[in-house]
Amino acid sequence: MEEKLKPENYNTTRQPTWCPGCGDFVIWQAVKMALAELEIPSHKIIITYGIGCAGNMVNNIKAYAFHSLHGRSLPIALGAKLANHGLTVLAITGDGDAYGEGTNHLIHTARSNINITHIVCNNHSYSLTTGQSSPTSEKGYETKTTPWGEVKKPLNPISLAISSGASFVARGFAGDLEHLKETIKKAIKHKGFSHVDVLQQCVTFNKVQTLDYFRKRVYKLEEEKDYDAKDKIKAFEKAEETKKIPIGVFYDITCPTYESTFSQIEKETLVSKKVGEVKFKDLKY
Amino acid sequence: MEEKLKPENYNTTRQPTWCPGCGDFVIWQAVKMALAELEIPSHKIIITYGIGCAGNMVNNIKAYAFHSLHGRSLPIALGAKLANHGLTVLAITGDGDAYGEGTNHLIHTARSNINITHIVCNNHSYSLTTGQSSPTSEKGYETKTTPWGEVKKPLNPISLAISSGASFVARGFAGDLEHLKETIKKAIKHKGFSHVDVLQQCVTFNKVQTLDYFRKRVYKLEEEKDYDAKDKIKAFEKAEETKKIPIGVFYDITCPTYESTFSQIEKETLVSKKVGEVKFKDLKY
Amino acid sequence: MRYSWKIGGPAGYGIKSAGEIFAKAFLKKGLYVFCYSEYPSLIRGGHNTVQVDISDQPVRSASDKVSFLVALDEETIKVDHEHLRERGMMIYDASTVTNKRKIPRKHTFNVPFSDLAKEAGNLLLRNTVALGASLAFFGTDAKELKEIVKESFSGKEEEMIRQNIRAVDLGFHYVINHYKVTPNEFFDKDVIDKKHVLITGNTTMAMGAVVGGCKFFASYPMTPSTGLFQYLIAHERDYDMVVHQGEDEIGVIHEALGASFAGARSMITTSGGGFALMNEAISLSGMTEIPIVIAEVMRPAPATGLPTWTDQGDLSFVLNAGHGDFPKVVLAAGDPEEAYELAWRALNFSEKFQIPVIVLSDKFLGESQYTVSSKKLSEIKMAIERGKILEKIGENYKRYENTKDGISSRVFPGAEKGEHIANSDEHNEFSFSVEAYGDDRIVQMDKRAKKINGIKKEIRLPIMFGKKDADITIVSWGSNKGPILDALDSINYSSPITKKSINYLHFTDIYPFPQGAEKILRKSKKLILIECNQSGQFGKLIRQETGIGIQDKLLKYDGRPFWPEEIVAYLKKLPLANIKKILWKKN
Amino acid sequence: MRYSWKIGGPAGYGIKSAGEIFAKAFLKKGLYVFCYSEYPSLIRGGHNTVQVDISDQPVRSASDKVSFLVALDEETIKVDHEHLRERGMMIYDASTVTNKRKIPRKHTFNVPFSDLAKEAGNLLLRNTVALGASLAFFGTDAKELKEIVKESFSGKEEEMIRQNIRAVDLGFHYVINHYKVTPNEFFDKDVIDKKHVLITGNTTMAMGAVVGGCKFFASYPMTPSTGLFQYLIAHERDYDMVVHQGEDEIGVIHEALGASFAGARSMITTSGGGFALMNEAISLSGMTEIPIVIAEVMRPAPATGLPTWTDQGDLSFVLNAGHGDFPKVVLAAGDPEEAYELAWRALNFSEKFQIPVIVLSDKFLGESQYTVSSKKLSEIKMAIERGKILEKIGENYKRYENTKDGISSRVFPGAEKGEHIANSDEHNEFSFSVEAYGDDRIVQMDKRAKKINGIKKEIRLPIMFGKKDADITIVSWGSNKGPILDALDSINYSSPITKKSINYLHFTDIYPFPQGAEKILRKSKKLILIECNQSGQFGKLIRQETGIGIQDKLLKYDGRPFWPEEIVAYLKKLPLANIKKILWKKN
Ligand SMILES: Cc1ncc(C[n+]2csc(CCOP(=O)(O)OP(=O)(O)O)c2C)c(N)n1
Ligand SMILES: Cc1ncc(C[n+]2csc(CCOP(=O)(O)OP(=O)(O)O)c2C)c(N)n1
Ligand code: SF4
Ligand code: SF4
Ligand SMILES: [Mg+2]
Ligand SMILES: [Mg+2]
Repeated sequence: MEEKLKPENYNTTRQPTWCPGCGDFVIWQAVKMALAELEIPSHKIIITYGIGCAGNMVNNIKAYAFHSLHGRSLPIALGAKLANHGLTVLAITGDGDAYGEGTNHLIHTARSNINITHIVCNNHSYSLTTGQSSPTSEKGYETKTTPWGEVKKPLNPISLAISSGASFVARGFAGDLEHLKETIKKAIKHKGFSHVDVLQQCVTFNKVQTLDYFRKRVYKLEEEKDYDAKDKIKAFEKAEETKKIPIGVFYDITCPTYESTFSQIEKETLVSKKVGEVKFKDLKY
Repeated sequence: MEEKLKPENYNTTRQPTWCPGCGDFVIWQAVKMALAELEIPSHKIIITYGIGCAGNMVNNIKAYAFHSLHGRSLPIALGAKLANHGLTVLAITGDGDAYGEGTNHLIHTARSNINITHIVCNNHSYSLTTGQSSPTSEKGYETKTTPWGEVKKPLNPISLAISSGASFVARGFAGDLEHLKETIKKAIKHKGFSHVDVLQQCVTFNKVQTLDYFRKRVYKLEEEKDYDAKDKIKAFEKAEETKKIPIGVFYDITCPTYESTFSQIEKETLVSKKVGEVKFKDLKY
Repeated sequence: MRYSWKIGGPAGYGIKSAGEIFAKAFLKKGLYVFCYSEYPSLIRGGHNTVQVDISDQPVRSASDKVSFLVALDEETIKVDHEHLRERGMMIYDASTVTNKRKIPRKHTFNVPFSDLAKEAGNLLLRNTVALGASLAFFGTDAKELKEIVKESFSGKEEEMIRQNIRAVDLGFHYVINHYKVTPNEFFDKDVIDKKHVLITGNTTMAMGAVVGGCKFFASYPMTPSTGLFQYLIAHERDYDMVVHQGEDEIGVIHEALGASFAGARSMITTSGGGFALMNEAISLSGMTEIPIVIAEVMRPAPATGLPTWTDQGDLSFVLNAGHGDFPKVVLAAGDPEEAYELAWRALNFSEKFQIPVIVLSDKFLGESQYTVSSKKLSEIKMAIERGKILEKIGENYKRYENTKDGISSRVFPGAEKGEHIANSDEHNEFSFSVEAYGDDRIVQMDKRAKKINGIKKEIRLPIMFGKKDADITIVSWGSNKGPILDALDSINYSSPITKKSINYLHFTDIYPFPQGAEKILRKSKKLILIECNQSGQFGKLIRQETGIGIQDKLLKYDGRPFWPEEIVAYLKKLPLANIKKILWKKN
Repeated sequence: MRYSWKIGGPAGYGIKSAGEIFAKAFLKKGLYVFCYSEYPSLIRGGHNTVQVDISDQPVRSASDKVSFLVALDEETIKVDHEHLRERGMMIYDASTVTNKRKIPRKHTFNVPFSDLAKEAGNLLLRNTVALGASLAFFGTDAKELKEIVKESFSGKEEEMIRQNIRAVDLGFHYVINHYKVTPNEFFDKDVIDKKHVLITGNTTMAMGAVVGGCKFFASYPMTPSTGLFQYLIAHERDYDMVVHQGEDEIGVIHEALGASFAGARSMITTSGGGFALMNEAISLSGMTEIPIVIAEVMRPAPATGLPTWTDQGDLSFVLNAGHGDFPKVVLAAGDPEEAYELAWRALNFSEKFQIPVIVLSDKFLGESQYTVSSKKLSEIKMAIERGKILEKIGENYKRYENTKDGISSRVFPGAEKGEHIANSDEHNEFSFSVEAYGDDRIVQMDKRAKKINGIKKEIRLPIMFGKKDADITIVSWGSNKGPILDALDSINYSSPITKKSINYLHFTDIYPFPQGAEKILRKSKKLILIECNQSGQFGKLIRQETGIGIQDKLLKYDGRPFWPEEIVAYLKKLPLANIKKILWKKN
């Protein structure tokens, strides 16, 4: 009899290299717990990563992993899922990856509704490059590249993901492991593109949006009575809240996944097809 | 005494090359009329263009023009405006430029709130490359690259622009020259990033969203009583309407422009500063 | 004997389809045809032409001068009449001409295309009328033409076919009735069998990809590569592949890398500008050792350039694509058969050596229609080589194992115990990220570089056309093959004036530069470089790899392919004094 | 005499700042210093070191072997002890060591950094304690060190300064009290004046850009170019420029092109991966003739590679950047002075010839701190050349006028009658889009290419260090300059065993390849190529341009710069039999 999967089963021989107290530790743990509870063995998982502190997680979760380029984890995940939709495909990125360098991919991957889960470690900072301002940094945020304080409006990842056509949009919080794990589980179980923006402290560079800052503001959408995650406009409304910050599932609807629209992979995955079966005589011209 | 500017003043020696009946003719006319009515002489205007049928307009409007690369007109416009904010800067693009190849720029230019006007000739098609599906093509839309019909959800340009932080978001219609011209005028007058998505027929390739299709569906937000363009949520709500298609200004708020946050160009434009004024002795190190 | 027929008119006049039908009619008659089209980057209006070269000998190029011109509008008269051979004929519709004065008087015949088209039922049939008229002047019958018309419209309304046939007849008989024409038995020669088809390099490259086992294909539309993409997406279900339109070219290449990582044999296509956007990911392919094939169908650059024209100016760029040192392969197709074979070989190269492979083509090859023997195509066969792939994995699988040949075994996601990282960071054998400490960096750099040895063994020598030890050796690559061979055929591989013998050294395998090629080049008595770009980019590669600097160059970069005539003309005026001069003396 | 001091510990231990303070203290004493740091791509932990080389002679490199090692943790002992010279000393904190057995016995001294730091008021001061202790062992005083400490913390709390000073003293006196140290007057030599500063290549390149008249600067953070960007954005108001952080590298280059089009002198910076993303726009700059300067600060590729290390492996890629044929200039800085000058020259090149110009640097040059004479820097002066710009425009302005030198006048938006298109399509002289009809394409291609003639006149010959007709000529470029000069200084420009004379040919102007360089190379008796990349990319360029293939190569690609010792070692074991062999015989 097989033993139940435990979070530790997803550990590798490498220890994380994050700063003590970094929110990435919690996200890491939550992902492993979610995978274990969903009983997905490590060889049945593909995780693509961007470049950044978040991306460095690639060395610490046992799976088929693709450490891609800064901003490029989503198209890799999309291609991988089309090739083998039998596997669970995750993309783990930083806010720089997801909302800076790679936003075009986010938007188009979202609207394709490919069945993958995107987890953004959003520390509102380009941390690995030593803390420059990111697209989610608040106005006024001072960094080495915003010595006079950030002047651009921060992107609203929730609103952006919804308007891009994502069928599942949630916000997690690295200060609440249990809730984060549950949110990630829901995202993975969702059939279609699921987007989870995770509020994460960067203890080294972000002295504004600290763990405490978030703790004081977050509340759970699940505890909101009557909140209907099928109502897009309500979801937009919630996304606009900033004084209090809602966490949980903002939006969750059902629609056909991208891969399901290809009849040729309805019965079998693309990679299970024999290569070289099409012969010259089969060609149309 | 100077004569009043007329739309013809913006003509060049080149005639447009669009198919007879193409909506681009109307957009072209509307832009020229708007500029004339706003009394902006051609040498005080910078217009950047993408690549496509829409981009081909570059040869037909007298101005300082930059025919850029597919999808890249917005960052060029941003740079040009920072260099000389005394000029009126427009970007004219196709839906492929704006919502396909260059969406990352759209999002970040919008949130910077640089004072430029973005006009998207949205024919829901990659027309110049002979009519492939575009990010705004409807589900089911059949083209040479979607022989089985488009399966991805179309992007909603209005909703996307609002959630990206644009301070002015409107929809024009190439079937209503007067309204389009007025909308473009408002957009140019707006201080900040203004985004105008223009519904446009492509008579050659788009046999679904024809002029008639739009005519039957459009209605004007200006005629909607009580519509408040300052209300973001209302704007999102309107953006979601598809049975009837609202045209006009969805969203219009005031906030500081990107260029206004640079104190060094408060009193003079960057290009008017003398090059070579900073000497070795002025350097900090 | 070679006939060149050209039709011109604005976009929207059905120039393209008329040319194709005309070409197919002669193919059906059993003659070699070559169909070359020119069109501007806009959808309506502008000046469009299709030229059909017809011969009883193989023909793989368009002639500079044509023997017969169909002018559907005045612009065609203005632009193309000067390209008529001496005593070449032109037909036109007098009703479309505003300035009658400008109409050349000799060998020029009025055929009322529009009136006859209307008589046939639709003004749009003027192109078809012109086809019938052309055949009459050619002194041959319209039997095959009508068959092709029927085939092309099969599935369409009966009435439409009837109108088209009528248009052919009206055009044909108008000429018979108004002008004196003499029958020409040349067109009954029937020299090639029915297995010959009219096909573009884009299509055969796509076909090669399919039989070569490509399973995942992605692209973003970009002229002139779009034909390749559209062929595959039209048939994805027939071929049991997945074809995906990406959000942009950066997306496209990463989508293909993702699919390849997951185990699908993957390929993409684009042109210069789109390829430029893929450079970072090409380097990623090099580092992660994820196979990918990129078909780069060139057009005149820089920037947007001339989107619908032809050029070979991306070669240097492609050779050096991607930051850093890593092995890659660059191949270039010279004709549809080579496009077919190279797509296949490229896929083998990519998976066997786990590298990025770029196959070069261009608008001329990609969009021109060549006469190709489907039988010959069907005989091009090779194994599908996927390289080292493990299915059963032991303990401690090393994705980047430092093997002798530099190739480490791949494992596809889903297999137990095969978890690893396709790592963009420098890494160790186990695929974990490393820093510069220890020797992992050097081990992996050297491991990747070692693959070049194996690659070089499979790189093919250039093909020599003509006799081995000719006085003059033309060196070229890619789609110049057609015009060069046609030029040499026309002068029997011997220089028109001096009668010096000429051969042609044609490169398909560009990089790594074929090992034995230097020897061949050094043995040549005189080298001539022919390229469709401004700076002689292949010449630069030759010098970089061998030290040999070819002094005599015929370079063209006006957006058009070589015409055989200009190659002949170049050979004529070539200063022959310096034959046998050792060209690399000064190198 | 050269001392090498190195400090190592995890990120977060203040290694970087300690090294910098230490170096500055010796600079203040009037000695040459060079400060080289190694750190991994993560924020905390890992292994970080700073090495300070100190000498009474110019020093522009880090030595392989160090004379003094400060181990703030056990890892440092493990990794760096083997790089101690014979009789080199190490100090460490016994309390941080778990396995005492592994501690080398000789020349190793325990200093309780942590305890003393705590005594000074804060455990984090262990680095400062170590500085004091080092000075004591060096046999010199801490006067300058304390001054530097005060300067570095000026503006911070008084208490903090006091604690730091106390930490220095505690470290210093601990050593004096526990070990026998002898005073060393070497450190009182005071050979350089107070105008010397400690500065990185990133900073001087930024400074050169500022005095060179750069008005618009944009970037997207990417190690190791970020220092250049951050320096400029910190001072944008001081320098009256606009500095912008873009959304991605594609945005960055287009933003700069937009600003340049509007009339602002523009520059950007990035590293290999970001540069890869800019390729399409580089071609756009070539076509539209909009000036742009790109500082590419290299790191080891392919892909993400080793982000915080050094390499010169992007050269071939940069040389061939962008699709199609168009003129560009590639320069490479060898030291901070050159970085300063080349930024300025690059801006001149870009505007005068209306082309893209790439200035190469790397992590070693960009982030190492060199001793630079600010007086010498201030003496580097040249005109700011903006090229042909019209302010008053007549009728029928031709943006792309086909002039003799290929340079057409620019007009900036806002000027009456100057409206035109910066056109990515091929265009005519008036800037309207064209197709291949007529000769506009050729005229414009040739016009753009003509600019190369003017450019070549301004391209500088490589600089020869050492006597002109030496037996051996080292050929290299970029940041290898420092290690090569230090190596040659150490052996008096003569081969250690054979006593053959050696000189060094240093290239700053890479492309177009300097016209007279071939002659110099051919005159050399024996050529040696030294590069920090795997494939000898500059060697490939030399062969492409001259036919000369350099056989003897010293290539390094482990992420580190050359150490002078390894250059000397290479020269020692160089087979000298083949001196005077004509190297290009086989080319
Ligand atoms: C094309 C490219 N541009 C820039 C970089 C440099 N870079 C590495 S990580 C990073 C940003 C990291 O920010 P984020 O994605 O938010 O991750 P974090 O480190 O904050 O977790 C950048 C800009 C890169 N590697 N590639
Ligand atoms: C990088 C790049 N990719 C692809 C193309 C090819 N291309 C030219 S125009 C175009 C799409 C045009 O669509 P759109 O922007 O909607 O303009 P339209 O022609 O419909 O007005 C494409 C894909 C290109 N020029 N550059
Ligand atoms: S720098 Fe910030 S995000 Fe990166 S590991 Fe440290 S705390 Fe985490
Ligand atoms: S193809 Fe469509 S968009 Fe382009 S010019 Fe014709 S009608 Fe207009
Ligand atoms: Mg971040
Ligand atoms: Mg469009």
